[in-house]
Amino acid sequence: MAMLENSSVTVHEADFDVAGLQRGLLSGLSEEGAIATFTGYVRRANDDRRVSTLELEHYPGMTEGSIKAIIDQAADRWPLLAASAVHRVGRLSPGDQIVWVGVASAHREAAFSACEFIMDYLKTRAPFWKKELGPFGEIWVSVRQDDESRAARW
Amino acid sequence: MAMLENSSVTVHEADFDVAGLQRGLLSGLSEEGAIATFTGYVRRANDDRRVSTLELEHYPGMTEGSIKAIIDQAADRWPLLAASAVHRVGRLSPGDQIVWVGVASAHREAAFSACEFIMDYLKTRAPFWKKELGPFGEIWVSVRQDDESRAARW
Amino acid sequence: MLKILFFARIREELSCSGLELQWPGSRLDLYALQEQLCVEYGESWRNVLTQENMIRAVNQQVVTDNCELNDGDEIAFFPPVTGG
Amino acid sequence: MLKILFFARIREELSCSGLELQWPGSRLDLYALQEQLCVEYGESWRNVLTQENMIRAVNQQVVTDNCELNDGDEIAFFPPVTGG
Repeated sequence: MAMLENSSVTVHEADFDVAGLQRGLLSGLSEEGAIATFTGYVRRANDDRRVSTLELEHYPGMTEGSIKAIIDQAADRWPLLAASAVHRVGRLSPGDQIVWVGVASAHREAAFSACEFIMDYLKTRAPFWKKELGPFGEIWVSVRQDDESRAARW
Repeated sequence: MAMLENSSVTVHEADFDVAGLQRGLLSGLSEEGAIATFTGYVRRANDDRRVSTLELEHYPGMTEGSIKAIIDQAADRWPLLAASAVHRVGRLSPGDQIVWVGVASAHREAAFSACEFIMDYLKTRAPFWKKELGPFGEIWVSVRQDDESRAARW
Repeated sequence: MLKILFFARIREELSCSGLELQWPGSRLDLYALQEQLCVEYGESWRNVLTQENMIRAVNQQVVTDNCELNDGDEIAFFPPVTGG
Repeated sequence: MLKILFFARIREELSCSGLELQWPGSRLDLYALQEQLCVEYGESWRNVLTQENMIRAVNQQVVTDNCELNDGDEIAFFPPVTGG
Protein backbone atom coordinates (compact mmCIF):
# COMPACT_ATOMS: atom_id res chain seq x y z
CA MET A 1 0.00 0.00 0.00
CA ALA A 2 1.36 3.44 -0.98
CA MET A 3 1.58 6.17 1.61
CA LEU A 4 0.66 9.61 0.32
CA GLU A 5 3.19 11.94 1.93
CA ASN A 6 1.29 15.17 1.50
CA SER A 7 -1.92 14.14 3.23
CA SER A 8 -3.65 15.20 6.41
CA VAL A 9 -6.74 14.21 8.34
CA THR A 10 -8.21 16.46 11.01
CA VAL A 11 -11.26 16.13 13.24
CA HIS A 12 -12.21 19.14 15.34
CA GLU A 13 -15.09 21.30 16.54
CA ALA A 14 -13.96 24.59 14.97
CA ASP A 15 -15.05 25.79 11.55
CA PHE A 16 -12.58 25.57 8.65
CA ASP A 17 -11.47 27.81 5.79
CA VAL A 18 -11.78 26.15 2.39
CA ALA A 19 -9.34 28.51 0.67
CA GLY A 20 -6.60 27.85 3.22
CA LEU A 21 -7.18 24.10 3.05
CA GLN A 22 -6.98 24.19 -0.73
CA ARG A 23 -3.72 26.18 -0.63
CA GLY A 24 -2.36 23.50 1.72
CA LEU A 25 -2.60 20.97 -1.12
CA LEU A 26 -0.17 22.92 -3.31
CA SER A 27 3.49 21.96 -3.10
CA GLY A 28 4.85 25.14 -4.68
CA LEU A 29 6.35 23.06 -7.50
CA SER A 30 3.44 23.77 -9.89
CA GLU A 31 2.98 20.11 -10.66
CA GLU A 32 -0.68 20.27 -9.69
CA GLY A 33 -2.97 20.84 -12.67
CA ALA A 34 -6.16 20.01 -10.83
CA ILE A 35 -7.75 20.23 -7.40
CA ALA A 36 -11.16 18.70 -6.78
CA THR A 37 -12.86 19.51 -3.48
CA PHE A 38 -16.03 18.58 -1.69
CA THR A 39 -17.68 20.51 1.14
CA GLY A 40 -20.60 19.09 3.09
CA TYR A 41 -23.07 21.42 4.84
CA VAL A 42 -25.77 20.95 7.47
CA ARG A 43 -29.11 21.08 5.70
CA ARG A 44 -32.09 22.76 7.32
CA ALA A 45 -34.36 19.84 6.54
CA ASN A 46 -33.74 16.13 6.09
CA ASP A 47 -36.55 13.83 4.90
CA ASP A 48 -38.89 16.72 5.75
CA ARG A 49 -37.68 16.90 9.35
CA ARG A 50 -36.82 20.49 10.20
CA VAL A 51 -33.37 20.36 11.80
CA SER A 52 -32.34 23.03 14.31
CA THR A 53 -29.13 21.41 15.53
CA LEU A 54 -26.91 18.58 14.40
CA GLU A 55 -24.75 16.76 16.93
CA LEU A 56 -21.77 14.94 15.52
CA GLU A 57 -19.98 12.24 17.48
CA HIS A 58 -16.95 10.22 16.41
CA TYR A 59 -14.52 7.53 17.57
CA PRO A 60 -11.32 9.46 18.28
CA GLY A 61 -8.28 7.70 16.89
CA MET A 62 -10.17 5.26 14.71
CA THR A 63 -11.67 8.13 12.71
CA GLU A 64 -8.34 9.65 11.79
CA GLY A 65 -6.76 6.25 11.16
CA SER A 66 -9.55 4.99 8.94
CA ILE A 67 -9.66 8.16 6.84
CA LYS A 68 -5.88 8.10 6.47
CA ALA A 69 -6.16 4.51 5.27
CA ILE A 70 -8.84 5.52 2.77
CA ILE A 71 -6.61 8.30 1.42
CA ASP A 72 -3.73 5.84 1.03
CA GLN A 73 -6.06 3.46 -0.82
CA ALA A 74 -7.01 6.32 -3.14
CA ALA A 75 -3.32 7.08 -3.74
CA ASP A 76 -2.87 3.45 -4.72
CA ARG A 77 -5.59 3.72 -7.35
CA TRP A 78 -4.93 7.18 -8.80
CA PRO A 79 -1.76 9.27 -9.27
CA LEU A 80 -2.32 11.81 -6.48
CA LEU A 81 -0.06 14.64 -5.35
CA ALA A 82 -1.89 15.58 -2.12
CA ALA A 83 -5.13 14.96 -0.28
CA SER A 84 -6.72 16.16 2.94
CA ALA A 85 -9.87 15.66 4.89
CA VAL A 86 -11.35 17.77 7.67
CA HIS A 87 -14.44 16.70 9.59
CA ARG A 88 -16.16 18.67 12.32
CA VAL A 89 -17.72 17.19 15.45
CA GLY A 90 -19.90 18.67 18.20
CA ARG A 91 -22.97 20.85 17.77
CA LEU A 92 -23.61 22.37 14.36
CA SER A 93 -26.41 24.48 12.89
CA PRO A 94 -28.06 24.52 9.46
CA GLY A 95 -25.75 26.12 6.91
CA ASP A 96 -22.61 25.13 8.84
CA GLN A 97 -19.79 23.35 7.05
CA ILE A 98 -19.36 19.74 8.24
CA VAL A 99 -16.73 18.13 6.08
CA TRP A 100 -14.14 19.05 3.49
CA VAL A 101 -12.16 16.75 1.24
CA GLY A 102 -9.63 18.05 -1.28
CA VAL A 103 -7.42 16.18 -3.72
CA ALA A 104 -4.61 17.49 -5.93
CA SER A 105 -3.32 15.72 -9.02
CA ALA A 106 -1.69 16.54 -12.35
CA HIS A 107 -4.96 15.93 -14.19
CA ARG A 108 -8.60 16.27 -13.31
CA GLU A 109 -9.73 12.67 -13.77
CA ALA A 110 -7.65 11.44 -10.83
CA ALA A 111 -8.58 14.43 -8.65
CA PHE A 112 -12.32 13.99 -9.22
CA SER A 113 -12.33 10.21 -8.86
CA ALA A 114 -10.23 10.18 -5.70
CA CYS A 115 -12.24 12.98 -4.07
CA GLU A 116 -15.50 11.13 -4.72
CA PHE A 117 -13.97 7.81 -3.60
CA ILE A 118 -12.77 9.32 -0.31
CA MET A 119 -16.17 10.95 0.31
CA ASP A 120 -18.06 7.71 -0.43
CA TYR A 121 -15.92 5.81 2.03
CA LEU A 122 -16.07 8.61 4.57
CA LYS A 123 -19.88 8.46 4.43
CA THR A 124 -20.05 4.69 4.82
CA ARG A 125 -17.00 3.54 6.80
CA ALA A 126 -15.53 6.34 8.92
CA PRO A 127 -16.91 6.19 12.49
CA PHE A 128 -19.02 9.37 12.66
CA TRP A 129 -22.60 9.54 13.86
CA LYS A 130 -25.09 12.34 13.37
CA LYS A 131 -27.99 13.14 15.65
CA GLU A 132 -30.62 15.62 14.48
CA LEU A 133 -32.40 17.85 16.95
CA GLY A 134 -35.55 19.80 16.12
CA PRO A 135 -39.26 20.25 16.83
CA PHE A 136 -39.60 16.47 16.34
CA GLY A 137 -37.22 15.81 19.25
CA GLU A 138 -33.95 13.97 18.73
CA ILE A 139 -33.18 11.35 16.13
CA TRP A 140 -30.05 9.45 15.24
CA VAL A 141 -29.63 9.70 11.49
CA SER A 142 -29.87 6.32 9.81
CA VAL A 143 -27.85 5.05 6.87
CA ARG A 144 -28.89 6.13 3.38
CA GLN A 145 -29.16 2.98 1.28
CA ASP A 146 -27.94 5.13 -1.56
CA ASP A 147 -24.66 5.80 0.25
CA GLU A 148 -24.06 2.11 0.75
CA SER A 149 -24.58 1.30 -2.90
CA ARG A 150 -22.36 4.20 -3.99
CA ALA A 151 -19.49 2.97 -1.83
CA ALA A 152 -19.91 -0.58 -3.15
CA ARG A 153 -19.34 0.51 -6.76
CA TRP A 154 -15.60 1.21 -6.30
CA MET B 1 -34.35 22.99 -21.21
CA ALA B 2 -34.31 24.15 -17.60
CA MET B 3 -32.64 27.43 -16.71
CA LEU B 4 -30.65 27.35 -13.49
CA GLU B 5 -31.42 30.67 -11.83
CA ASN B 6 -28.46 30.78 -9.47
CA SER B 7 -25.71 30.36 -12.04
CA SER B 8 -22.96 32.60 -13.32
CA VAL B 9 -20.24 32.43 -15.93
CA THR B 10 -17.32 34.83 -15.90
CA VAL B 11 -14.27 35.19 -18.13
CA HIS B 12 -11.62 37.68 -17.06
CA GLU B 13 -7.89 38.25 -16.69
CA ALA B 14 -7.81 38.78 -12.91
CA ASP B 15 -7.20 36.02 -10.39
CA PHE B 16 -10.15 34.67 -8.40
CA ASP B 17 -10.85 33.73 -4.78
CA VAL B 18 -12.15 30.19 -4.40
CA ALA B 19 -13.68 30.80 -0.95
CA GLY B 20 -15.70 33.78 -2.17
CA LEU B 21 -16.87 31.90 -5.24
CA GLN B 22 -17.95 28.97 -3.09
CA ARG B 23 -19.88 31.26 -0.72
CA GLY B 24 -21.62 32.68 -3.78
CA LEU B 25 -23.23 29.28 -4.38
CA LEU B 26 -25.02 29.35 -1.02
CA SER B 27 -28.57 30.74 -1.00
CA GLY B 28 -28.76 31.35 2.75
CA LEU B 29 -31.66 28.88 2.94
CA SER B 30 -29.43 25.98 4.06
CA GLU B 31 -30.83 23.69 1.39
CA GLU B 32 -27.35 22.92 0.10
CA GLY B 33 -25.88 19.74 1.57
CA ALA B 34 -23.02 19.51 -0.89
CA ILE B 35 -20.68 21.66 -2.94
CA ALA B 36 -18.23 20.09 -5.36
CA THR B 37 -15.58 22.33 -6.88
CA PHE B 38 -12.81 22.03 -9.39
CA THR B 39 -9.83 24.36 -9.76
CA GLY B 40 -7.43 24.09 -12.69
CA TYR B 41 -3.86 25.37 -12.38
CA VAL B 42 -1.07 26.12 -14.85
CA ARG B 43 1.44 23.30 -14.64
CA ARG B 44 5.15 23.99 -14.89
CA ALA B 45 5.62 21.21 -17.43
CA ASN B 46 3.34 19.66 -20.03
CA ASP B 47 4.48 16.56 -21.98
CA ASP B 48 7.98 17.39 -20.68
CA ARG B 49 7.89 20.90 -22.16
CA ARG B 50 8.95 23.38 -19.48
CA VAL B 51 6.31 26.12 -19.57
CA SER B 52 7.21 29.63 -18.48
CA THR B 53 4.04 31.40 -19.62
CA LEU B 54 0.60 30.31 -20.74
CA GLU B 55 -1.43 32.57 -23.03
CA LEU B 56 -5.16 32.00 -22.99
CA GLU B 57 -7.39 33.30 -25.75
CA HIS B 58 -11.16 32.94 -26.04
CA TYR B 59 -14.14 33.86 -28.22
CA PRO B 60 -15.90 36.60 -26.23
CA GLY B 61 -19.63 36.09 -26.14
CA MET B 62 -19.63 32.53 -27.41
CA THR B 63 -17.54 31.41 -24.43
CA GLU B 64 -20.00 32.72 -21.85
CA GLY B 65 -23.01 31.53 -23.86
CA SER B 66 -21.69 28.03 -24.41
CA ILE B 67 -20.72 27.55 -20.75
CA LYS B 68 -24.12 28.87 -19.64
CA ALA B 69 -25.75 26.34 -21.99
CA ILE B 70 -23.61 23.56 -20.51
CA ILE B 71 -24.66 24.55 -16.98
CA ASP B 72 -28.32 24.49 -18.03
CA GLN B 73 -27.81 21.04 -19.56
CA ALA B 74 -26.31 19.90 -16.25
CA ALA B 75 -29.32 21.34 -14.39
CA ASP B 76 -31.56 19.28 -16.69
CA ARG B 77 -29.75 16.09 -15.74
CA TRP B 78 -29.17 16.58 -12.02
CA PRO B 79 -31.10 18.42 -9.27
CA LEU B 80 -28.81 21.42 -8.85
CA LEU B 81 -29.24 24.45 -6.60
CA ALA B 82 -26.46 26.64 -8.04
CA ALA B 83 -23.45 26.47 -10.33
CA SER B 84 -20.77 28.86 -11.48
CA ALA B 85 -17.76 28.85 -13.71
CA VAL B 86 -14.87 31.30 -13.87
CA HIS B 87 -12.20 31.09 -16.54
CA ARG B 88 -9.15 33.32 -16.83
CA VAL B 89 -7.68 34.58 -20.10
CA GLY B 90 -4.48 36.45 -20.91
CA ARG B 91 -0.97 35.65 -19.70
CA LEU B 92 -0.60 33.20 -16.83
CA SER B 93 2.37 31.65 -15.05
CA PRO B 94 2.95 28.16 -13.61
CA GLY B 95 1.03 27.76 -10.36
CA ASP B 96 -1.64 30.28 -11.39
CA GLN B 97 -5.30 29.36 -11.16
CA ILE B 98 -6.94 29.07 -14.61
CA VAL B 99 -10.45 27.83 -14.09
CA TRP B 100 -12.95 27.21 -11.30
CA VAL B 101 -16.23 25.34 -11.47
CA GLY B 102 -18.46 24.92 -8.43
CA VAL B 103 -21.81 23.18 -8.09
CA ALA B 104 -24.23 23.14 -5.14
CA SER B 105 -26.89 20.50 -4.59
CA ALA B 106 -28.78 18.86 -1.74
CA HIS B 107 -26.67 15.71 -2.08
CA ARG B 108 -23.16 14.98 -3.19
CA GLU B 109 -23.88 12.67 -6.14
CA ALA B 110 -25.46 15.47 -8.18
CA ALA B 111 -22.80 18.00 -7.16
CA PHE B 112 -19.91 15.73 -8.16
CA SER B 113 -21.46 14.53 -11.41
CA ALA B 114 -22.50 17.99 -12.59
CA CYS B 115 -19.12 19.53 -11.70
CA GLU B 116 -17.29 16.86 -13.68
CA PHE B 117 -19.76 17.11 -16.57
CA ILE B 118 -19.31 20.89 -16.80
CA MET B 119 -15.52 20.55 -16.67
CA ASP B 120 -15.47 17.84 -19.37
CA TYR B 121 -17.55 20.02 -21.68
CA LEU B 122 -15.55 23.10 -20.81
CA LYS B 123 -12.37 21.27 -21.82
CA THR B 124 -13.76 20.03 -25.12
CA ARG B 125 -16.41 22.50 -26.34
CA ALA B 126 -15.94 25.96 -24.82
CA PRO B 127 -13.92 28.19 -27.20
CA PHE B 128 -10.68 28.67 -25.26
CA TRP B 129 -7.21 28.15 -26.67
CA LYS B 130 -3.94 27.79 -24.79
CA LYS B 131 -0.53 28.69 -26.08
CA GLU B 132 2.53 27.59 -24.14
CA LEU B 133 5.66 29.70 -24.11
CA GLY B 134 9.02 28.44 -22.88
CA PRO B 135 12.60 27.59 -23.83
CA PHE B 136 11.13 25.56 -26.73
CA GLY B 137 9.51 28.68 -28.20
CA GLU B 138 5.74 28.94 -28.58
CA ILE B 139 3.30 26.13 -29.10
CA TRP B 140 -0.48 26.00 -29.38
CA VAL B 141 -1.67 23.26 -27.06
CA SER B 142 -3.35 20.46 -28.97
CA VAL B 143 -6.38 18.47 -27.92
CA ARG B 144 -5.87 15.62 -25.45
CA GLN B 145 -7.55 12.55 -26.94
CA ASP B 146 -8.38 11.63 -23.37
CA ASP B 147 -10.46 14.80 -22.97
CA GLU B 148 -12.48 14.00 -26.06
CA SER B 149 -13.29 10.51 -24.90
CA ARG B 150 -14.21 11.73 -21.41
CA ALA B 151 -16.69 14.23 -22.81
CA ALA B 152 -18.20 11.59 -25.09
CA ARG B 153 -19.14 9.33 -22.14
CA TRP B 154 -21.93 11.60 -20.87
CA MET C 1 -6.93 -5.10 30.80
CA LEU C 2 -9.55 -4.63 28.09
CA LYS C 3 -10.95 -1.25 27.14
CA ILE C 4 -14.54 -1.37 25.91
CA LEU C 5 -16.18 1.59 24.15
CA PHE C 6 -19.75 2.35 23.09
CA PHE C 7 -20.73 5.08 20.64
CA ALA C 8 -23.78 7.06 19.53
CA ARG C 9 -27.14 5.29 19.87
CA ILE C 10 -25.50 2.27 21.53
CA ARG C 11 -23.85 4.51 24.12
CA GLU C 12 -27.21 6.13 24.85
CA GLU C 13 -29.13 2.86 25.02
CA LEU C 14 -26.63 1.43 27.50
CA SER C 15 -26.16 4.75 29.32
CA CYS C 16 -22.48 3.91 29.19
CA SER C 17 -19.67 5.30 27.07
CA GLY C 18 -17.16 2.68 28.07
CA LEU C 19 -15.69 0.46 30.73
CA GLU C 20 -12.54 -1.42 31.54
CA LEU C 21 -12.30 -5.11 32.34
CA GLN C 22 -9.48 -7.04 33.94
CA TRP C 23 -7.87 -9.43 31.52
CA PRO C 24 -9.21 -12.85 32.58
CA GLY C 25 -5.79 -14.45 32.37
CA SER C 26 -6.99 -17.10 29.96
CA ARG C 27 -8.16 -17.18 26.35
CA LEU C 28 -11.04 -14.90 25.48
CA ASP C 29 -12.72 -14.21 22.17
CA LEU C 30 -15.02 -11.36 21.09
CA TYR C 31 -18.27 -13.30 21.33
CA ALA C 32 -17.35 -14.64 24.79
CA LEU C 33 -16.60 -11.10 25.93
CA GLN C 34 -19.97 -9.93 24.62
CA GLU C 35 -21.74 -12.82 26.39
CA GLN C 36 -19.88 -11.93 29.58
CA LEU C 37 -21.18 -8.33 29.35
CA CYS C 38 -24.74 -9.55 28.72
CA VAL C 39 -24.60 -11.84 31.76
CA GLU C 40 -23.04 -9.20 33.98
CA TYR C 41 -25.28 -6.24 32.98
CA GLY C 42 -28.52 -8.08 32.25
CA GLU C 43 -31.24 -8.40 29.67
CA SER C 44 -31.24 -4.73 28.58
CA TRP C 45 -27.59 -4.98 27.55
CA ARG C 46 -28.24 -8.26 25.75
CA ASN C 47 -31.00 -6.59 23.72
CA VAL C 48 -28.67 -3.82 22.67
CA LEU C 49 -25.43 -5.73 22.06
CA THR C 50 -27.09 -8.43 19.96
CA GLN C 51 -28.81 -5.96 17.61
CA GLU C 52 -28.54 -7.15 14.06
CA ASN C 53 -26.71 -4.19 12.54
CA MET C 54 -24.22 -3.77 15.42
CA ILE C 55 -20.70 -2.98 14.29
CA ARG C 56 -17.78 -4.28 16.34
CA ALA C 57 -14.21 -3.05 16.16
CA VAL C 58 -11.10 -4.50 17.77
CA ASN C 59 -8.16 -2.12 18.07
CA GLN C 60 -9.98 0.31 15.79
CA GLN C 61 -10.45 -2.22 12.99
CA VAL C 62 -13.97 -3.35 12.15
CA VAL C 63 -14.40 -7.11 12.53
CA THR C 64 -17.30 -8.98 10.98
CA ASP C 65 -16.73 -12.33 12.70
CA ASN C 66 -15.62 -13.60 16.05
CA CYS C 67 -11.94 -13.16 16.83
CA GLU C 68 -9.41 -13.91 19.53
CA LEU C 69 -8.72 -11.04 21.98
CA ASN C 70 -5.50 -10.14 23.71
CA ASP C 71 -4.64 -8.29 26.89
CA GLY C 72 -4.63 -4.57 26.15
CA ASP C 73 -7.14 -4.72 23.30
CA GLU C 74 -9.64 -1.90 22.69
CA ILE C 75 -13.08 -3.20 21.73
CA ALA C 76 -15.83 -0.91 20.42
CA PHE C 77 -19.54 -1.41 19.74
CA PHE C 78 -21.37 1.08 17.53
CA PRO C 79 -24.26 1.49 15.09
CA PRO C 80 -23.82 1.96 11.31
CA VAL C 81 -21.89 5.15 10.64
CA THR C 82 -23.47 8.30 9.22
CA GLY C 83 -20.65 10.79 8.70
CA GLY C 84 -19.94 13.33 6.01
CA MET D 1 -22.99 42.85 -43.55
CA LEU D 2 -21.19 39.70 -42.38
CA LYS D 3 -18.75 39.67 -39.48
CA ILE D 4 -16.01 37.06 -39.84
CA LEU D 5 -13.72 36.11 -36.96
CA PHE D 6 -10.55 34.00 -36.67
CA PHE D 7 -9.11 32.69 -33.43
CA ALA D 8 -5.88 31.27 -32.02
CA ARG D 9 -3.67 29.37 -34.49
CA ILE D 10 -5.99 30.22 -37.38
CA ARG D 11 -5.80 33.93 -36.53
CA GLU D 12 -2.00 33.69 -36.47
CA GLU D 13 -1.74 31.71 -39.70
CA LEU D 14 -3.93 34.24 -41.53
CA SER D 15 -2.42 37.24 -39.70
CA CYS D 16 -6.00 38.38 -39.38
CA SER D 17 -8.35 38.45 -36.40
CA GLY D 18 -11.43 39.28 -38.41
CA LEU D 19 -13.02 41.20 -41.24
CA GLU D 20 -16.37 42.49 -42.38
CA LEU D 21 -18.00 41.77 -45.72
CA GLN D 22 -20.89 43.51 -47.40
CA TRP D 23 -23.92 41.29 -47.65
CA PRO D 24 -23.99 40.20 -51.31
CA GLY D 25 -27.74 40.86 -51.60
CA SER D 26 -28.43 37.33 -52.77
CA ARG D 27 -28.35 33.89 -51.19
CA LEU D 28 -25.06 32.85 -49.62
CA ASP D 29 -24.11 29.72 -47.74
CA LEU D 30 -21.15 28.99 -45.46
CA TYR D 31 -19.14 27.00 -48.01
CA ALA D 32 -19.67 29.66 -50.67
CA LEU D 33 -18.48 32.32 -48.25
CA GLN D 34 -15.38 30.27 -47.46
CA GLU D 35 -14.67 29.79 -51.18
CA GLN D 36 -15.10 33.52 -51.71
CA LEU D 37 -12.47 34.21 -48.99
CA CYS D 38 -10.08 31.68 -50.55
CA VAL D 39 -10.45 33.28 -53.98
CA GLU D 40 -10.09 36.81 -52.63
CA TYR D 41 -7.11 36.20 -50.30
CA GLY D 42 -5.29 33.48 -52.24
CA GLU D 43 -3.72 30.08 -51.79
CA SER D 44 -2.38 30.67 -48.27
CA TRP D 45 -5.90 31.29 -46.99
CA ARG D 46 -7.20 28.26 -48.83
CA ASN D 47 -4.59 26.09 -47.11
CA VAL D 48 -5.65 27.37 -43.71
CA LEU D 49 -9.43 27.50 -44.10
CA THR D 50 -9.71 24.00 -45.58
CA GLN D 51 -7.71 22.34 -42.77
CA GLU D 52 -9.33 19.11 -41.78
CA ASN D 53 -10.00 19.85 -38.12
CA MET D 54 -11.25 23.42 -38.69
CA ILE D 55 -14.24 24.36 -36.53
CA ARG D 56 -16.83 26.77 -37.93
CA ALA D 57 -19.43 28.65 -35.93
CA VAL D 58 -22.35 30.73 -37.16
CA ASN D 59 -23.76 33.18 -34.64
CA GLN D 60 -21.67 31.52 -31.93
CA GLN D 61 -23.08 28.05 -32.61
CA VAL D 62 -20.74 25.40 -33.97
CA VAL D 63 -21.94 24.01 -37.30
CA THR D 64 -20.64 20.77 -38.74
CA ASP D 65 -22.18 21.08 -42.20
CA ASN D 66 -22.85 23.75 -44.74
CA CYS D 67 -25.66 26.15 -43.85
CA GLU D 68 -27.52 29.14 -45.26
CA LEU D 69 -26.24 32.54 -44.07
CA ASN D 70 -28.21 35.71 -43.43
CA ASP D 71 -27.36 39.40 -43.42
CA GLY D 72 -25.90 40.28 -40.02
CA ASP D 73 -24.50 36.82 -39.27
CA GLU D 74 -21.28 36.36 -37.31
CA ILE D 75 -19.08 33.58 -38.72
CA ALA D 76 -16.04 32.23 -36.90
CA PHE D 77 -13.22 29.88 -37.86
CA PHE D 78 -11.09 28.31 -35.16
CA PRO D 79 -9.01 25.24 -34.26
CA PRO D 80 -10.10 22.56 -31.77
CA VAL D 81 -10.53 24.13 -28.33
CA THR D 82 -8.14 23.54 -25.43
CA GLY D 83 -9.62 25.33 -22.44
CA GLY D 84 -9.80 24.48 -18.74
